[in-house]
Amino acid sequence: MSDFMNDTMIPLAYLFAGSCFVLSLKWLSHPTTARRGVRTGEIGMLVAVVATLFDFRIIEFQWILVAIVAGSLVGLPLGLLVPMTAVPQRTALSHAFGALAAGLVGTAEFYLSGQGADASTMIALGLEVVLGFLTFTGSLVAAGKLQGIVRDRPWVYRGQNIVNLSILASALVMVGLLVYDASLTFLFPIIIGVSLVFGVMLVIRIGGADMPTVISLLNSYAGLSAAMMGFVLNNKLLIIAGALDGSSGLILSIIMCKAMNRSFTNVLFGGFGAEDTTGGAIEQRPVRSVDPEETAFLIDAARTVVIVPGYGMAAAQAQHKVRELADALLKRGVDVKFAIHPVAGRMPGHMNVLLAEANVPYDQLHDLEAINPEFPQTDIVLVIGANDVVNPAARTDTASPIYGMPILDVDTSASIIVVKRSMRSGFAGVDNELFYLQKTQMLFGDAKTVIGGVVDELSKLPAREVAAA
Amino acid sequence: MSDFMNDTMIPLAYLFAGSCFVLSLKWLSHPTTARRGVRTGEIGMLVAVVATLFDFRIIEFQWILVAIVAGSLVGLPLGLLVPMTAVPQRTALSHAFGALAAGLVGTAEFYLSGQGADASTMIALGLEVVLGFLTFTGSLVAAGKLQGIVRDRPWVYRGQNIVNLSILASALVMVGLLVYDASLTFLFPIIIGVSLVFGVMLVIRIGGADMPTVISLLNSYAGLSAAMMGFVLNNKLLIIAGALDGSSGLILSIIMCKAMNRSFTNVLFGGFGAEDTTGGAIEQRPVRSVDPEETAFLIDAARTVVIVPGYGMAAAQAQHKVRELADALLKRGVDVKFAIHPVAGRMPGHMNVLLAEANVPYDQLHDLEAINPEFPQTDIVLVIGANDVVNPAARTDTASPIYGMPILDVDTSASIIVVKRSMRSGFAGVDNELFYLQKTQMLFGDAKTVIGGVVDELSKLPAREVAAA
Amino acid sequence: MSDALEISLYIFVLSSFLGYAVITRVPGLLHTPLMSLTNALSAISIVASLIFAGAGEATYATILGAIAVFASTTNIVSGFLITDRMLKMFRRRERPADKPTDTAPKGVSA
Amino acid sequence: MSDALEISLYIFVLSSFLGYAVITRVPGLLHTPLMSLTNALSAISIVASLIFAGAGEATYATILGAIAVFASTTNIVSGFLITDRMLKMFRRRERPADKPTDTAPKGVSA
Ligand SMILES: NC(=O)c1ccc[n+]([C@@H]2O[C@H](COP(=O)([O-])OP(=O)(O)OC[C@H]3O[C@@H](n4cnc5c(N)ncnc54)[C@H](OP(=O)(O)O)[C@@H]3O)[C@@H](O)[C@H]2O)c1
Ligand SMILES: NC(=O)c1ccc[n+]([C@@H]2O[C@H](COP(=O)([O-])OP(=O)(O)OC[C@H]3O[C@@H](n4cnc5c(N)ncnc54)[C@H](OP(=O)(O)O)[C@@H]3O)[C@@H](O)[C@H]2O)c1
Repeated sequence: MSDFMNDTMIPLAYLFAGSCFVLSLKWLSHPTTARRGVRTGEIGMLVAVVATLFDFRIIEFQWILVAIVAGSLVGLPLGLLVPMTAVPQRTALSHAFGALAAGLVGTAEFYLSGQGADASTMIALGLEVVLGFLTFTGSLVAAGKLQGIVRDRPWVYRGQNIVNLSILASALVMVGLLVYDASLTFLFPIIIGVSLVFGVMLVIRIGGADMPTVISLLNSYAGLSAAMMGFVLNNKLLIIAGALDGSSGLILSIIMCKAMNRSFTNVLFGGFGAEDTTGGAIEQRPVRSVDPEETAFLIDAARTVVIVPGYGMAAAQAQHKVRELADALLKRGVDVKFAIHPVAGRMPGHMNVLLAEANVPYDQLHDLEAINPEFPQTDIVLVIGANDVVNPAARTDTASPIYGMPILDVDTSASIIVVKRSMRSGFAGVDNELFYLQKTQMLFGDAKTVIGGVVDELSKLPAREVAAA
Repeated sequence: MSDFMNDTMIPLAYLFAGSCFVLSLKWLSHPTTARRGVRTGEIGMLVAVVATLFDFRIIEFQWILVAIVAGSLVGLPLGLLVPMTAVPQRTALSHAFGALAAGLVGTAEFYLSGQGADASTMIALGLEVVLGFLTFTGSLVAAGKLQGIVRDRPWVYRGQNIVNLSILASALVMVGLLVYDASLTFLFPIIIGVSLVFGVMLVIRIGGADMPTVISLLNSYAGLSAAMMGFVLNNKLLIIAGALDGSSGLILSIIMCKAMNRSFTNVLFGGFGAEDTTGGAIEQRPVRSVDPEETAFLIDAARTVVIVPGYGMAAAQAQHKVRELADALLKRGVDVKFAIHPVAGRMPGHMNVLLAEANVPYDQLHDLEAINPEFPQTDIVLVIGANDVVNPAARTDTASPIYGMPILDVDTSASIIVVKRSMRSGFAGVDNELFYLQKTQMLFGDAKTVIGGVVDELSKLPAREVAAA
Repeated sequence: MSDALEISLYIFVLSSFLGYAVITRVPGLLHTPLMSLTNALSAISIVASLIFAGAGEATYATILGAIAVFASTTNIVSGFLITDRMLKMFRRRERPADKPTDTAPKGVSA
Repeated sequence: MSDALEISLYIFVLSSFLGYAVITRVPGLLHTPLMSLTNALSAISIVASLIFAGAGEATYATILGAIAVFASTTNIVSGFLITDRMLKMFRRRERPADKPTDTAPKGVSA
């Protein structure tokens, strides 16, 4: 029986689980099937865990029980209470957990049966441990930066890259030595320590606004580390899940880099965004500014309005007010669309989640390719806390750090209203010509407050005879 | 050396080949990358074959050499000289070859080491052989029917399905017995024989027009059989390639069944299309008919013309004339589009290949979803040898055998000209109300001849001042 | 090359291709849920941790395993929960969407 | 379940998913080339036939193997050749295609 369980049932259960994971991600390809995807993933996970509990090697359950209960107790609040705006931190944190698990298992494996291991296994084990522990500390720092616990500005000094790279190199060299002679066990703790340090070093030097890219990268490390664990333990399910996770992280970071027109090396070693919190010096050039009341008049008179949300909307938690505004306008017969830039905000899909949370139907959200051709026919573009993603310099100014980054061509529309608190620059730390255009007006203030104001003003206006939306 | 070759190089070469195959199919997802896909597949194949030649088990090469030379001599003409219209036959033939190879290898394996085999291996072996040999004869019959060697009309008698199924069952039972007791070797030749017979029985009873579906199905069988070979020989590359091939065949047949609104069982056991060569009795109801000259006048006067090619164009080899017609019209300022129904012709993508052969750029070809909304704005639809795919009964007549099959809504256009030789029905053997509409005119004759006529008439017409295409 | 390694390589390569194929199909709209879902899924490493935590081979192994189980469980629970929470929020507009395809004439398809 | 079987199952399942993922992305335009390409690829079974044809274990095995090599070679050669022949024929129009996207105003993107 137990034999049959271990030789047949468990492998089949794992295969089933692996298939569930693939389907789970496949169904995430559309909002209407996405939740089924989650269910499927849960089922796969459940089956795999239950099957494992029948593994003959498991003889005592008390620690398992304790760990699972404790884990659930921590996981529940993390899953249910974390606000949408804190999702980036949570993601970073869970990478830390996942990577830690991989690192610890690797450690246990090394001391238990590291001596017998052949070269390839030892290499996999080494990679698992190094990736695991560096991702652990790295993700913690990233989470800290996003949460504002660790200071946001990158911590940079000359020759830093050399230092970091040599730290990493030393870790890999030691792994090499272990492959050569597994009895050099004293090296193992050092490898762990060095990896932990490197994780901190790697992330501490990166600007807060680059965290999303870093997180995705750490995501793929975590996945890779889990896959390596699979190599060490010959566990195919781990390899499958790890590879899926790894490729996901990699693809997301590539998408982000593309959308920011940056290279990995630039993100990791560029110390980019060193300026972003300092921001560009307050501009002295004149700008035309409006107040919520005027804004209400203007947009109420428009036929077509496109709203461009950015990081500022997230920072101000203004999404609900923005939704109210959109609804009010729709009711008044104005055709309202949202234009979502792939890297608007601080996380891929950031704006989509926030607006979805505020009950904006996702078919009102249009991506860059879809919306750019429409700006020329747009009467008013309302830019809410977005800056870099609407900066024409990306098209025109070859000198600009964001040159070549695909942007929303709001400057091709009839007129623009920009909501932000000051003339300060965005994450890229570059000035934005858009604000000085004749057809641009600035609506200064905290996004939530001013948009709220605009909504109130709108409600005061007399109902206009409704044009076809 | 030879060890290293066999333990490391060959597995790596196979893994490389497998990856090449995946990429090869991935790149087939767009015409611009498709040829790169072919190259990649070729590289993978080459690497795998060369690596295999280093396998230590291979000690004599003369037979290999003979076989490869002979194979190439047969393959070259099959690849270079076969006309596009004969592609379906060629495909069927190559399935036969592939399946034969699988069956023979399975046979050799059985007699060499069948005794030692465990249950699962024996099952895989059995499936490999049964699928291999039934696909072999089945594909040969299919090829014969498509080539017109074997008579096209399905060969049906009462209780046929019971007979066929029991033949298949008997084969599987014998496999079961072998799993139970491998020493019953005398069963093996019987299994082969029965499988060969079943292949014939299965396909002989299916109408010629259903062959494409059958071919795709046999395609997936061939793939499955190759995958089973991989199971037997623990060859992962075979499993990968087999699975890719199998899923491809399966998906294509599903697409075809969907597009024909038929079920597998209906295709395999329905004896559908029994009528098609007999065709519906010649209709006595009046139709309005035109000659090439009038047709030339009419389409020359039109602003927008949509050409709907069907099996008849393929049968008449009229694609080049059709291209000439389209070019002439484009030159004269008429906006010409092609509407391609997923199952127009006798093979998925049939029309696309023929028109591509005739140098029609593929961005002039529009599929069902894309073109249907445009028919209401179309002045003239020119239906060339198509019938079922434009039969409104599929939308309206719940009684019709093709009811529910998605069709090209040509009847929503301003006027229709149908090119065919008679009032005979198409593959589905159902009458077509379209031909009797007030706005429909019939242009009787062989597609190649009459379209040629229309082109000549067009050239005689005075140049019209060109409207914007 | 050991069989084990060979097999692992095959699984890894195939899964990576598969990952690429399915994940490139996830629209930007769902990239945040994607992150949290893959997160939860990769916590499958719990199946390895369980063995160490329950094998009772050596105290340190048990402890390390238990911590790993704890960490993975947190990810599983929170990951699935928050993903579902996000997805619950994505909804279509009630009134017919104004997508180009829908505004274009449809023909008289029954 | 023997290890060999387990591994084969994993490879098979993963490859099938992969097949589904890549093949559903092939447009109807290319379904005929798809058929002939998968044809050529599945002729990889030649690597098994080669062993039988060259191992010199038993005459019948050699003969069967050789025939199998012959059959597979035919498929490889003809399959790749005809696929490429077809694909060579697919070409875009020289003059700018009149796709909806192209006719739609593009904004002043540099
Ligand atoms: N989404 C991603 O995955 C991702 C990843 C990495 C990097 N990034 C980068 O992040 C940037 C995103 O561009 P973005 O345009 O969305 O944001 P942004 O360029 O960072 O600009 C945000 C603007 O919002 C304003 N703002 C901040 N708090 C506000 C508040 N409470 N109320 C109103 N306005 C407020 C700020 O101006 P004031 O200070 O004057 O108010 C700032 O100029 C891009 O450079 C992108 O490359 C994104
Ligand atoms: N494409 C696939 O993969 C596939 C697979 C399986 C089944 N099918 C079936 O095949 C059918 C395809 O529909 P279809 O509309 O393309 O073809 P169809 O319905 O079979 O009609 C073809 C028409 O072309 C005419 N024709 C034949 N030879 C001709 C010639 N030399 N010159 C002019 N006209 C000629 C015939 O009428 P006359 O005899 O009066 O000339 C016939 O009515 C569908 O029913 C589909 O379900 C397709």
